[in-house]
Amino acid sequence: MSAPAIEAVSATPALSFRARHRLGAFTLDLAFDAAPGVTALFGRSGAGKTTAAQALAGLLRPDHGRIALSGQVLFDSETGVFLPPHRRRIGYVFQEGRLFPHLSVRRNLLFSQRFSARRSGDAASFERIVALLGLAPLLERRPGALSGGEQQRVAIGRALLSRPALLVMDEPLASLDQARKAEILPYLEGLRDEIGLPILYVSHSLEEVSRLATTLIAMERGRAIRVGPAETLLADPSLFPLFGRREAGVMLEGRVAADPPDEALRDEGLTAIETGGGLLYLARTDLAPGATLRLRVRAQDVMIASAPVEGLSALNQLQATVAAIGEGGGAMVEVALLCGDQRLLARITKRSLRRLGLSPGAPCVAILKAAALGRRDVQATS
Amino acid sequence: MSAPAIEAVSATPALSFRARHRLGAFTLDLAFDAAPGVTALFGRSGAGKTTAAQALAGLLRPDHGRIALSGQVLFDSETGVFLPPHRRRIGYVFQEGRLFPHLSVRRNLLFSQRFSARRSGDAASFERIVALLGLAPLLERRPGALSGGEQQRVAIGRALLSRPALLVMDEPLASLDQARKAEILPYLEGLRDEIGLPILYVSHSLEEVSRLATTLIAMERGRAIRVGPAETLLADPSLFPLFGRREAGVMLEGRVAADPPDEALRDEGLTAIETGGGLLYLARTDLAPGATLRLRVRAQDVMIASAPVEGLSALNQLQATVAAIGEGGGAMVEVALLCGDQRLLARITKRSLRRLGLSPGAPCVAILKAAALGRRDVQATS
Amino acid sequence: MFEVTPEEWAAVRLSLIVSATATVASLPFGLAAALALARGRFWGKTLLNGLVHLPLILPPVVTGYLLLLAFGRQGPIGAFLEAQFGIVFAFRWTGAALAAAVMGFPLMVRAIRLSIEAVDPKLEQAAATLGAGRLARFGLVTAPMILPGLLAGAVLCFAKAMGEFGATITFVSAIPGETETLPAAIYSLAQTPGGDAQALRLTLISIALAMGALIVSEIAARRAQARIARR
Amino acid sequence: MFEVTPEEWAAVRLSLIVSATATVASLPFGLAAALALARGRFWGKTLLNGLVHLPLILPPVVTGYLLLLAFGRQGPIGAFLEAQFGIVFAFRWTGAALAAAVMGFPLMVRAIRLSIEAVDPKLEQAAATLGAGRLARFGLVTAPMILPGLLAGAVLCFAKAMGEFGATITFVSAIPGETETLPAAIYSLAQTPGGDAQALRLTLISIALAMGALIVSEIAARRAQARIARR
Amino acid sequence: ASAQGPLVFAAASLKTALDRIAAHWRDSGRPAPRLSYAASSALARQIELGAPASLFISAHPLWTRRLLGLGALDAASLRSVAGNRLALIAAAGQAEALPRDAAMDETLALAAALGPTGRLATGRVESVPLGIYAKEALGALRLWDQLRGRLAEAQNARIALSYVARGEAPLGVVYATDARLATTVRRIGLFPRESHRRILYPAALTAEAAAESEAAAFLAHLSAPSAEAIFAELGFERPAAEGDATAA
Ligand SMILES: Nc1ncnc2c1ncn2[C@@H]1O[C@H](COP(=O)(O)OP(=O)(O)OP(=O)(O)O)[C@@H](O)[C@H]1O
Ligand SMILES: Nc1ncnc2c1ncn2[C@@H]1O[C@H](COP(=O)(O)OP(=O)(O)OP(=O)(O)O)[C@@H](O)[C@H]1O
Ligand SMILES: [Mg+2]
Ligand SMILES: [Mg+2]
Repeated sequence: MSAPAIEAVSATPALSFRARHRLGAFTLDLAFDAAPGVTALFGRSGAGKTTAAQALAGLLRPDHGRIALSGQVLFDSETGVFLPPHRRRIGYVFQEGRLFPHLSVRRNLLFSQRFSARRSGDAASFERIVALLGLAPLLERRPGALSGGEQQRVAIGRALLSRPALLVMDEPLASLDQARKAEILPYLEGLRDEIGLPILYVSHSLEEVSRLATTLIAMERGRAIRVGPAETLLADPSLFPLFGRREAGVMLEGRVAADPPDEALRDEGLTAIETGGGLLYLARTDLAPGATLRLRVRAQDVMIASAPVEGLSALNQLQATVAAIGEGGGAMVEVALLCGDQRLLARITKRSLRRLGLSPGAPCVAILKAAALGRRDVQATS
Repeated sequence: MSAPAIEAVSATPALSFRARHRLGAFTLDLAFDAAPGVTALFGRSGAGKTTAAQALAGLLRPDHGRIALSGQVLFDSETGVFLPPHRRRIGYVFQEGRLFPHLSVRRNLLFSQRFSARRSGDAASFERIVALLGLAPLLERRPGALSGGEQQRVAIGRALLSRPALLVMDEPLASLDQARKAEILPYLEGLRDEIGLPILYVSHSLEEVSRLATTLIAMERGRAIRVGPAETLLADPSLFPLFGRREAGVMLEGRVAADPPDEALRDEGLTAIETGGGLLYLARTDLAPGATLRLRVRAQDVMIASAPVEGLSALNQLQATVAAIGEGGGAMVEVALLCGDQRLLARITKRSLRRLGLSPGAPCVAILKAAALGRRDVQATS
Repeated sequence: MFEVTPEEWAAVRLSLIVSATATVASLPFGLAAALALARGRFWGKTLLNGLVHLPLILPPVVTGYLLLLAFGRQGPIGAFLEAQFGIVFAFRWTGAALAAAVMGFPLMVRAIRLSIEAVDPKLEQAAATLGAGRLARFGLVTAPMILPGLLAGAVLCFAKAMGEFGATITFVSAIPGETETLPAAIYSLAQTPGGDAQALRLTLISIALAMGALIVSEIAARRAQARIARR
Repeated sequence: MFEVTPEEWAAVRLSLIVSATATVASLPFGLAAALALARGRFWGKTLLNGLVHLPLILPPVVTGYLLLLAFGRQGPIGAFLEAQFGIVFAFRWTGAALAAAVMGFPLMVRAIRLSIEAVDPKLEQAAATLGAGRLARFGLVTAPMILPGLLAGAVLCFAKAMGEFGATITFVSAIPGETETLPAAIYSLAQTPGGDAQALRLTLISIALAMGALIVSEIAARRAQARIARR
Repeated sequence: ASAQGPLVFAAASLKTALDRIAAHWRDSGRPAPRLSYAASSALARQIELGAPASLFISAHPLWTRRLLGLGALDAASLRSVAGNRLALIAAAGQAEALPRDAAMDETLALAAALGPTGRLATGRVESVPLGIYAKEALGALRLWDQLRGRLAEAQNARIALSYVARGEAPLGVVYATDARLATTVRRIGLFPRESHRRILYPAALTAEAAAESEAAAFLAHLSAPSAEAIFAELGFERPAAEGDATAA
């Protein structure tokens, strides 16, 4: 089995996955260990994400391999172990709803209740999830009479309410509107951070992945081309073509400043973050002082100045030195900066590069707007 | 019927749609006239987009209303006219693939060929579309054995090959990867601009909508809350909540400078665009001199400086004056700028607003990065 | 012409009891057979399939005779059942029910089987991921989905039972009040000159009854269908 | 014991011809009826439904007698057909085919109907948006999807035809070489002292034939099923 | 079809005999008749509704009489081709109480011999010829009352016989001709001739075929010595010469 170089993953993997399976001309040949948290499968259409997810859930029995979830072996072609899907306690949000047409939305949501008290969602969480997904008006309806997005929401709720040991979500938010996504994503973060529920997350949206993923698996033609911690891979230029240049960037580690540099800050709805590279200002105030967090900074949101700039609306200006200058055709170049111990990526025109006379080692100032650091780019760590 | 104030739409609407229809508790009550080009239905899940699309295609017969496509009446509850779907020549990409399970991908794609020579796609366009959608390796397969995205692509191809008089696309790209979207969107633009094929486009992605839409219809609970030219509505702050703040912005009209201001430009892969507000630089060279185009500028990509800034990697600096300052809570504020005859929106922190001492009428400089003006933000007009 | 003799009433009552019993009693077996044929992968599946269809292929008289050989007092199965459980088919209404059930079996199985084959296995997969085991999946997903098929199978079996005659009369003869079902009565009337009018009357009665069952089943089926209808 | 007399061969050949004819000839009608019952919304639908089931409900003898009354030389329909098109059913093999078709009709219709009801109307909608009219939609989408049901219906009808006897012998008697089908021959043999061995032989033959048909249909059905199978 | 012989509708219970006679007839160089066997009732109705039959041979005068009344048969040609007797039989090892060749009179303790659950097999007493004769005979011997409700009425003589042969019914009243053939049954005795109407197999040309020489010839042949020999060999009786074929 082709196990790609696996970059530093926590000692005891929450999920250890090795599977080879042929489907006609396609062959899934995937091996990875995932840290606790959200493992994102990322790859182009037809890469094998759903196939992998189904192998994990036991909906498909691989020709070869071994799958273990936090110690328990779910499948092993050697020993012939194959735990049937209904004993795996893996909740699955299917790419296509797969709701039960003969049951009302309510009964769809409560379907799993019948099976073992431990799994059944209690009233509280039922109300909570119905509210989260805006299903209240739909409870007595039949899936056949729901809109695409409504069906998707019911499917999500059904899986969440089954109180799974692991959650598989196959493009769960694809057909939902921005506002709804903005409501659901924090909830998923909650599952990840508070309950510590492991999630296998399939998505084409780098926004979702970069926000949720702990481990990222980049797939291509059934194989993992890269497996590793999300922040590492998301900052890896060699993967930018897969992500789309727009989203390329780095993750900054930081902590909310205990004592704000100036008192006006809070009133103006800003929070100061101490990073290895200096202070950054976020346009939000709901972060507890001292809390550590990860900031996603897109290369294209970073500007470079030769010296600190006065009278500019961009608040965040960090002293930096040019670490490296990427090459490649086109008008743009990625410039790697070092702000203290933090790497930053900036995407600028070659013209600016020339004008500013930037070269490795040269001191400069990295400028980024608070506006560019949206809510979705910030995630709490612990 | 509640016909909302319809903002300046071309005299002879390509599509005139008025329909009222009850579905259980939901009532579609939609009326709009659409200019030729792409009409985008935008709205939250359950707003009634699919219902409206089905009414247009004749898959659903509204209780009341009148639907006419470039003069021809498709439906009129008064006169009892109801043109059956197969006579409307409306290609439909369904939210869920709806491929024919018993036919190979090839036969799915060529299904429409049987019906009237005029509709059938000729070999050339078949090859073209198969290539565009990357279906070549799938042609002999059955839909049941395709991945979600592959099915979606086949569904798109099938509709395109039916040579429709109008194309309805219901979240066609939802389950596709960025790269694939980036390939398909230009093709759709081509249909819109070269062939002039009218398209009713349903999507939750403001990226797609802002790029394709000529007319935009914002829906809520079965009604149109706004109908109008895309550029107008996309720049309308009152709709930002619907779009999501990140995407808020304006459209800039411009034309490719006939004689580049400096000869180095091309070599550096840049193109100068003349806008009402001055020169802008784009990181691409494939635009014909003199070509007119529309540029989408996100408010959060625009910075404000009190004076022109030297030694900054941001190339585009436009002289402007503050037109208006938005209010509302939070740390951020939208500032409307006037660059010549062009409106621009900037999203900055209140702190910067104070620091720069900006007030209506105050002169300033609008700064935006070339990197922020991605390919997807530029569209040719004619 | 519409006064009905006690004997006739007896026949009507008997036919109803026999048909109902045959239908209800054979449903579980029909369901099992249909499941095996639709989903099963086992040796001798073809054989089972053939066996199920046999009563259709054989002339009813032959079926009846074979039943007599097997389930008669002297027949291996019949003797066994009588010895072990005191169940007797020969010349009893139970025998008539058995014959009717056997004759209706192929129809019932096929109807159920068709609807099982129409169920999307993906739904059972979904149920599995929600913790539903084999049985739960069947009971909560498959069964409700195939309800229309079950009803169709039941009504076919019932109708067949109401009309069955060849096998029944051969197996358990036609003992008034015990095994003389409506069709048997009709047949014997049709065999006697001048019995036509009476035969016609009984025929109409049996038609009326079967139609009633039919309509009920249709309504039930429409309900079930509506519940699982896609938008 | 396995030499087969010419008369027996005649009966075998006849039964095959009759059954095949009955099946093929009734398919279009069965399909039409199934469509009407599954999709149609018209007055008297219940009536049609009842009519279709009638041969199941009536004792075959009665069905045969009604056929004799309607399609006999002197029967209204029979006389008309003979006068207009020179088609004669009475005491011809065509009559046997008619009887078999009528008896098999309810089974065929139900099978087809069930599979029609299982077809997702959304697919026909999709076909419509691609320019397919009513007919094209049926031919290119519905028909292929219900192929398994059509096959099931056909095989049920064929099997039934191979076994049908009551209605046939009542309608067209049992004229050797003309209307004496296998089951009729078996019946009369079963009636004659010492005819059992021969009856058994013929029974085995008819079973073998029907099984053959069954297996063929199963294979075809599996193919068709596989083609429309969801992943 | 000239090559073909006449179409004969005959009661199924005559199959063995008629097949042999027809074969003999063919061997004698005459066009072989086509014999269609079914229940007398079915055949009669078909003739009534214009079946192209030339000759009708019934198992019981009932239907013959009806057809005569309708003028569907040629009365002049009516004759009985054979006669038969009723036999009381017992299943092997059952109803031992009844000795072989017991006196066939009211002393027969049939009900007792049947035991608590046993039944007496015969044809359906309302419609099947065998049953009709049996009811008369049992009535005449005043055994009917004790047997009412203890019968197993089959839809034809053969099945009645097989009930006893299979031991499903301890006793049976069947045709003597059938009783002879069943090896596994014990014949207790023949019912007295006078206990029931004579069992005759009436034959007659159909009205259309009245002038048909081949049919008439075959009908005549049925009474020819060669035919009578076959009937006799199978246990049938010579019919009364006089033509009371349908006598009440
Ligand atoms: N039954 C099958 N027979 C043959 N090939 C199959 C079968 N099922 C899936 N495949 C192929 O396997 C590949 C992976 O399928 P899969 O559904 O895992 O892709 P995916 O990564 O989920 O894509 P998407 O993002 O479009 O859902 C696809 O190319 C598909 O065509
Ligand atoms: N048959 C029906 N009976 C009752 N309500 C229905 C029926 N069909 C649709 N609806 C309701 O109509 C509303 C609009 O449905 P529609 O599919 O048009 O939404 P949509 O805008 O396409 O949403 P999405 O973006 O999720 O696809 C939904 O709230 C849905 O619940
Ligand atoms: Mg997938
Ligand atoms: Mg929709």
